[in-house]
Amino acid sequence: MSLLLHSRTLLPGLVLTLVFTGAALISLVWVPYDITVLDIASRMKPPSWVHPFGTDQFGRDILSMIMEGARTSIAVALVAVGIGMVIGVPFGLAAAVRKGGLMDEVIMRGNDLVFAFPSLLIAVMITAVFGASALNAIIAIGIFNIPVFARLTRGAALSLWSRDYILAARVAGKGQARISLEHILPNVANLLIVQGTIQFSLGILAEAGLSYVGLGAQPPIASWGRMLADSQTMISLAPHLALFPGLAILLTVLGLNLLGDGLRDALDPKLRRARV
Amino acid sequence: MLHYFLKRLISLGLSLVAASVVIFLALEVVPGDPASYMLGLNAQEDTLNALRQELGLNGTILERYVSWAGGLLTGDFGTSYTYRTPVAGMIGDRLWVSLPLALYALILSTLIAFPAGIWAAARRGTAADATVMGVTQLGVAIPNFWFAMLMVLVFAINLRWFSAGGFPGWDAGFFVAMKALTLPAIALALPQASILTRVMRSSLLDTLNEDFIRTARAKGLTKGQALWRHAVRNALIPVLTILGLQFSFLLAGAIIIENVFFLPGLGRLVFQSISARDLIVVESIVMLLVFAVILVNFAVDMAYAWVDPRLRRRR
Amino acid sequence: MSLLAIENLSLSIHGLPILKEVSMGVAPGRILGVIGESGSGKSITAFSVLHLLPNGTDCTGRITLNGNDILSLSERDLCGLRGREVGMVFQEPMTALNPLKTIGAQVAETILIHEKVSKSEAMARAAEALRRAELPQDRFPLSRYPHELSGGQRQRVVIAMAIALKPKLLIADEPTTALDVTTQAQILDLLKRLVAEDGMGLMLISHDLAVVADLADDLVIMKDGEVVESGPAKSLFANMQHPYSKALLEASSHVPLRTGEAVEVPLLEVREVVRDYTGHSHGWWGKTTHFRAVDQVSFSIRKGESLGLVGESGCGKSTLTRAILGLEEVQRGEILFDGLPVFTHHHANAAVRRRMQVVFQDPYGSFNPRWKVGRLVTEPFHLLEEPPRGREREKAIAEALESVGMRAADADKYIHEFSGGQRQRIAIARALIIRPDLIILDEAVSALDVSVRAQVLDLLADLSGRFGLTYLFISHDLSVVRSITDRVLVMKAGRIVEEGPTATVFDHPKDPYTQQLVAAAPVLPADAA
Amino acid sequence: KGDIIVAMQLEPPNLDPTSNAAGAIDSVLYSNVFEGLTRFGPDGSVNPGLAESWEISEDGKTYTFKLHEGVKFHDGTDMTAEDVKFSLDRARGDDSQNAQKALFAGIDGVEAVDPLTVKVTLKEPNGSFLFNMAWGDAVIVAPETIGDIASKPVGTGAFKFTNWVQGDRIDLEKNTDYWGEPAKLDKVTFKFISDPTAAFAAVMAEDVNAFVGFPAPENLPQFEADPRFQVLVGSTEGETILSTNNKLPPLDNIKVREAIAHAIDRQAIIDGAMFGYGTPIGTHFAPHNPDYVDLTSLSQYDPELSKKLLAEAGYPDGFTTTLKLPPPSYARRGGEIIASQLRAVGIETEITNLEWAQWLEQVFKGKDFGLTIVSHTEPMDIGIYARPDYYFQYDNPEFQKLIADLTVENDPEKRSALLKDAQETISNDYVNGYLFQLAFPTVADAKIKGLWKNQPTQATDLTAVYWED
Ligand SMILES: Nc1ncnc2c1ncn2[C@@H]1O[C@H](COP(=O)(O)OP(=O)(O)OP(=O)(O)O)[C@@H](O)[C@H]1O
Ligand SMILES: Nc1ncnc2c1ncn2[C@@H]1O[C@H](COP(=O)(O)OP(=O)(O)OP(=O)(O)O)[C@@H](O)[C@H]1O
Ligand SMILES: [Mg+2]
Ligand SMILES: [Mg+2]
Repeated sequence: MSLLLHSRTLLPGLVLTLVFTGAALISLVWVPYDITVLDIASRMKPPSWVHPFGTDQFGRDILSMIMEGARTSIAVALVAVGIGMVIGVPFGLAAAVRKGGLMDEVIMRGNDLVFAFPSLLIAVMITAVFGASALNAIIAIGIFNIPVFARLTRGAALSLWSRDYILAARVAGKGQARISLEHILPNVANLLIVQGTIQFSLGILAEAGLSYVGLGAQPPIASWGRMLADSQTMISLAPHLALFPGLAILLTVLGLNLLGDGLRDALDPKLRRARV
Repeated sequence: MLHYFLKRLISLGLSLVAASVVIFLALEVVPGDPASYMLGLNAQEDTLNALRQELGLNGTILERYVSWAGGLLTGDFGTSYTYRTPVAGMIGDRLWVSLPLALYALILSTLIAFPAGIWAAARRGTAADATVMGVTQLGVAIPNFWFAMLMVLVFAINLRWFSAGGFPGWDAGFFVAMKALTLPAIALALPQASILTRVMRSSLLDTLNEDFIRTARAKGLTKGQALWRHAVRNALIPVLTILGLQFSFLLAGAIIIENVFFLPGLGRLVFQSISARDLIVVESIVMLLVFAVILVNFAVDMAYAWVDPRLRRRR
Repeated sequence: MSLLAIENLSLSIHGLPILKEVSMGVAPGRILGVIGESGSGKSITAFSVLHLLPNGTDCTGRITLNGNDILSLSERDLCGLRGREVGMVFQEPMTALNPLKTIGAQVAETILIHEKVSKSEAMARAAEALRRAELPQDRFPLSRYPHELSGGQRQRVVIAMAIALKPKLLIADEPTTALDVTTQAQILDLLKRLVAEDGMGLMLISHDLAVVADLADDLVIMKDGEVVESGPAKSLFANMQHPYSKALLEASSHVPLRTGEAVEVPLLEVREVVRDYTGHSHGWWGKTTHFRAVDQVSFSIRKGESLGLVGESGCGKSTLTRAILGLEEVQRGEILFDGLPVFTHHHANAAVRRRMQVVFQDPYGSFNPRWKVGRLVTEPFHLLEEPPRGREREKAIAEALESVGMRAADADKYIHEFSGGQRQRIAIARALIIRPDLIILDEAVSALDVSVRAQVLDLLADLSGRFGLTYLFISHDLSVVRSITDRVLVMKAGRIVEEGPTATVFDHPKDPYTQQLVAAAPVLPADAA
Repeated sequence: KGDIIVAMQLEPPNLDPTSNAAGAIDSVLYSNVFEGLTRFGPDGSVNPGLAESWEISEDGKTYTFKLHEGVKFHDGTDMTAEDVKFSLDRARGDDSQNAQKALFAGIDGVEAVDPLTVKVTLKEPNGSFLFNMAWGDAVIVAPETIGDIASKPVGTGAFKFTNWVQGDRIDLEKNTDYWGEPAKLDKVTFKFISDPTAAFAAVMAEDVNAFVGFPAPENLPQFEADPRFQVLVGSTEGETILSTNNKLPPLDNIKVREAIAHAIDRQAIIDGAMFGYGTPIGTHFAPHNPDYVDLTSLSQYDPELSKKLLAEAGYPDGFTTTLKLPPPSYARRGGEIIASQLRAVGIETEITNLEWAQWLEQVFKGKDFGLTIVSHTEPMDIGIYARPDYYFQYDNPEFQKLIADLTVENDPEKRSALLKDAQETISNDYVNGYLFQLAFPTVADAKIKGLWKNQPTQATDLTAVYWED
């Protein structure tokens, strides 16, 4: 609890994040209206009591679409971050074992190579090969999370490897893999969580961008980015069509960023000491 | 220094070769036949074959890679399947939109971020700082294509200060062209400026905690003097890294923005080319962008050495 | 008339009281030593003089400098004062300089800030200040960057910066703690000379009694934000009144009582060991160069003996330690433990390894902050083929902790819940738990306050008696080595230059380097009571 | 005002109408820069072009074209019978890259009788030969300039090509030496704006004077309400159909196809996807054609009937199939609506959005699809139903005979009867779901006159366009 009070950004971040994950979870069991049923007659209705966010160009309830869209965004971003962590972290740990060694060199150059590719283009290429779908969006976003986590882990692990307690563990005869798991990993976990929330928010932006250009989740799965793309031409007719999904992206990303910042403040002992 | 330079140069070359192989192989597996795309629904098989022959699509993978990569080395990017003109020329034309756009956005974001970051850092913990931080949080979170849509709605359709998009070309005059690039540059620059502001601020705060700032203050420098004379340049190192990353991002990340503002840039060209399966154009552009990224990173490394004398000799 | 007078200075930060009724004064041409253990408020007192205090500070009392009341001056006037009237030298020479500016520019800046002179004139005066700080321009051009200088040379630059305008008062806050003894002695000499030449007042802050002892004219002893005792140095040393001062003095010259007898059986034999680092590839085509960190070192330790190893920073002590522990393979020579090689077929010999343990310098960095003490202490069990489990393990932990004066219940705490001294005890407990024959102590007490250091030394002496331990005691602090070892090795640039019984070597050093080292080591006045 | 900026959605990939299928090439160059022997009028009629007149031999196999006198290419050279012979021989040659090579397949030989007379012999009589010669793929080009045609087109039209800023615009200027009625405009700029939002913004901000083929029908009411603009909603040759894989079970069952036809509410699709713009069709034929038969009643919206038919076909609980959608918004939006309508009768569809290249590969060539939505914009293309290997794989020998008869029939009345027969056959077989005829909206400055309203072929004929004072 005191963690919450330590940071000005943690609480609002947590609230926003909970609202959207909550909406996503609720949408699993209930949404106000079935979004697979179209009602052309009552399309583009402005917000009202019946439809708090109004209806879209096919007469679907925008609130329900946003709730289901939250699920898509969160699922895509979360899995993509998972991919990045599961692959990137071991790479980073391995690279840090011997700075400048062959392993390190190969992993880091590989990272640089991935970084050198323009990410949206890779996503476009992946979807050109495999077709547009949520899964391919996940892969495309996930690939670019790998070097992020690999670098972060390596950087943090390198500084840990020079600590005396690592030397102590080596004196106790422990091998490099074991030390990486027992000593390094737990000590970079905080950093990973913080970076994880940030990559998560970037993932949501990326998913929206991909869906916006038509490369993300396909109908009838709802997606915020596609809602924006579909409503673009109607922005002057019915601005609420573009307003709500835009705000949903903005607020979710904002929430996650605030959460990440807050966590960083709360978990980083250096900063915490400075504040006391 | 020279040794460091050479070593970096060799690794740069290796990266490029690796990138070219990856790009070529990736596009090799992209399904879709450029010839049938060009000739449409009623095309006959013999016509298609004639076209494939002319496009050089009938060789083995290795032959095609060698001829493509060899061409790149001599500056010959091949001939576009659909446009039937040399790819180098097409890229050259588009570069004159994308590059100025990226630079414009980069300059804008730097011009916003440096003062804002320094200002916020100097007033750490005050309302001013909190405001700057809040705005940057929003700036990072806002999807730039949505922001672009809103800007078009307000500035082009309602206020009619700017045209909604398009690019008149540099022949139309420098200011006319710059005006056309302004809204897209702002849309691109906003999130970048926010990120940069945050990096600048936190880097500066780190530097302000350093001992040498205390030394400077003990000499009789005021807070402001210590900040400008000692902190800013030291804080620049992480900022440079981000700046380098951003440039490549801006160059490639303009794809969506170029579409929103229908600018004839590289991003839109590559998008069109992929859907037309004009693979040779796609390959060349991706290669060019990768080259640009690697080159920019190289330049950033060299800039470190310029900023930081500790790197001038060793490494 | 006093140059600086601090009267009843009380200070709190965010409501937390830091200084209580502190009074002291510095007269021109005299040196005031301020002593006290870590956290006693020495630095804060110094910062108050320049009014460079953290945000949220409240102070009452008076600080007058040359008759000006510092606490009531405006920030502008204070800026005019800093650097011109008062110069300051800080503890950390490595980070006190801006890495991106040349030393000339940084020294000249002091002048340019306060006087309207041309840049070239300022540079000329900067060169002069650097010359006085013993950095002549022909050997150290103004265009050097800080990273091109050694720690001691950087500290000279900081001093040059502080004295460039011949201030009336110089404050030196632990100016030598980060330096090795020989450099420390040179810096202290320099400060003394400058005071004599310029007639300025010097406030010299240190936690090391011996450092201040032969320099200071007056002395102030601080504890927990209060001045516990003050007066002229000579009389104070001769006649300490306050119990804390006495304890401090006692701890500084503490000699632990040692029992236990060495037997004539060699436990560890090091024969002609060479350790090369393949390193920085300089030059045009990047030929890899070799750096010889340990060069043809041979020695042996007998069972039950305590062997000291002294030498300046970077002379290869830690490298040698790592080789003995089997963490890094040596290029030439061999290391035998009880007749068995430490390395066989490029692999560390487990049977040998489990008979050696080590205690490191940094009590904060040598523990994984995420583990509980119980787990930390038992880490060396990994070396055993059948480590104890369950109850037996609990018992081993309790025994180890109790043997270093901790409680068994401490096993459930995290390491951040302990003080530095306690951590070092836990480190020793960790080393003891597998009952090794040899414990290597690499600067194991250097980071501790004198009083804590005395306790830990006592503990080590006691343990060696109880468990028949053999120590390899590495330190750059000669007084500590003298107090706890039987025999000593003096190392310089990877080579052993002198070896012999501790008392003989220190009292009658033969090698010129040893002589230099012994001469540089600060000592308490013989008549200190 | 003598200049105009006309926007359209797609940019031509190159400027050679004779070797690329892209309609955008014709949209810019047809009639403006290049002309053929015959040409389409705004109403779709076939009129004389470079050929002033022609004679058809008794057996219908020989056409003798009389060319206009004094026609010059833009490079100043004369257009002669040799050029016509060159153009037609090039299009039908072995190494031809003409996208509509079939148009020329029936030609047996071309002979330049004298500089102004060309004789074309056919292998068989062909009722649509003059129609074929009006296509953009059959324009007359000169052998001297053929090398650069893709980037520097040289034709005989009322406008000359001047400049192409790739990705942005193409400039034309008035051809002062034009052989016929000269153009009224001095300068024409075609701008390419693919994004519908950008299109809306560009028109609203008056960055362009006209947008032909405006891509966002939802915005048309706003333009209609704005006195600055005029909106022309014309017809096209584009039959938008729910193409069905007639060989893929269960779609090979005519009852299932009939069920699908009754499950679809055309009006909802026209409203939902096209915002009301579009004419319902019941067969593969343009409603504005005099031979059109209204067969929409065969596939009335009747979900109950649809369910019944499904049950009869053995799918009382429906089934699942794929729905592959190419990029245009009629397909993407229409697809979502159709998916929802099919779901209502129990048919689940897996939607996949494809790019054109993927669509060509998977659907058109690979025939790997259940359903797809596409607009067939080629004029008078009911003949595709006679090709059993065509992607929807309709194989009906009766229908194939009908088309064979039609090809050799020259008598207008008999042709008309055959066409009507053909329409009814495919409609009765429920080959595809017939949705609507694509509308062609043009938004223009209210003061512009002379624009084509309809789109009988892909063309933006500006030869008669002028600004009203
Ligand atoms: N910026 C600060 N904010 C809050 N408390 C501080 C700050 N700086 C120092 N203190 C506290 O003031 C007290 C005195 O600190 P000071 O730095 O003067 O000690 P010191 O005697 O110089 O110790 P050392 O020998 O370790 O340098 C300590 O308890 C410390 O925790
Ligand atoms: N991994 C390494 N690679 C290259 N050089 C090294 C490495 N480790 C140490 N050195 C160099 O070897 C020399 C001896 O280092 P070592 O750490 O043994 O010194 P030390 O006597 O323990 O010094 P200190 O008292 O500062 O701990 C130093 O010059 C150091 O720079
Ligand atoms: Mg201090
Ligand atoms: Mg060491």
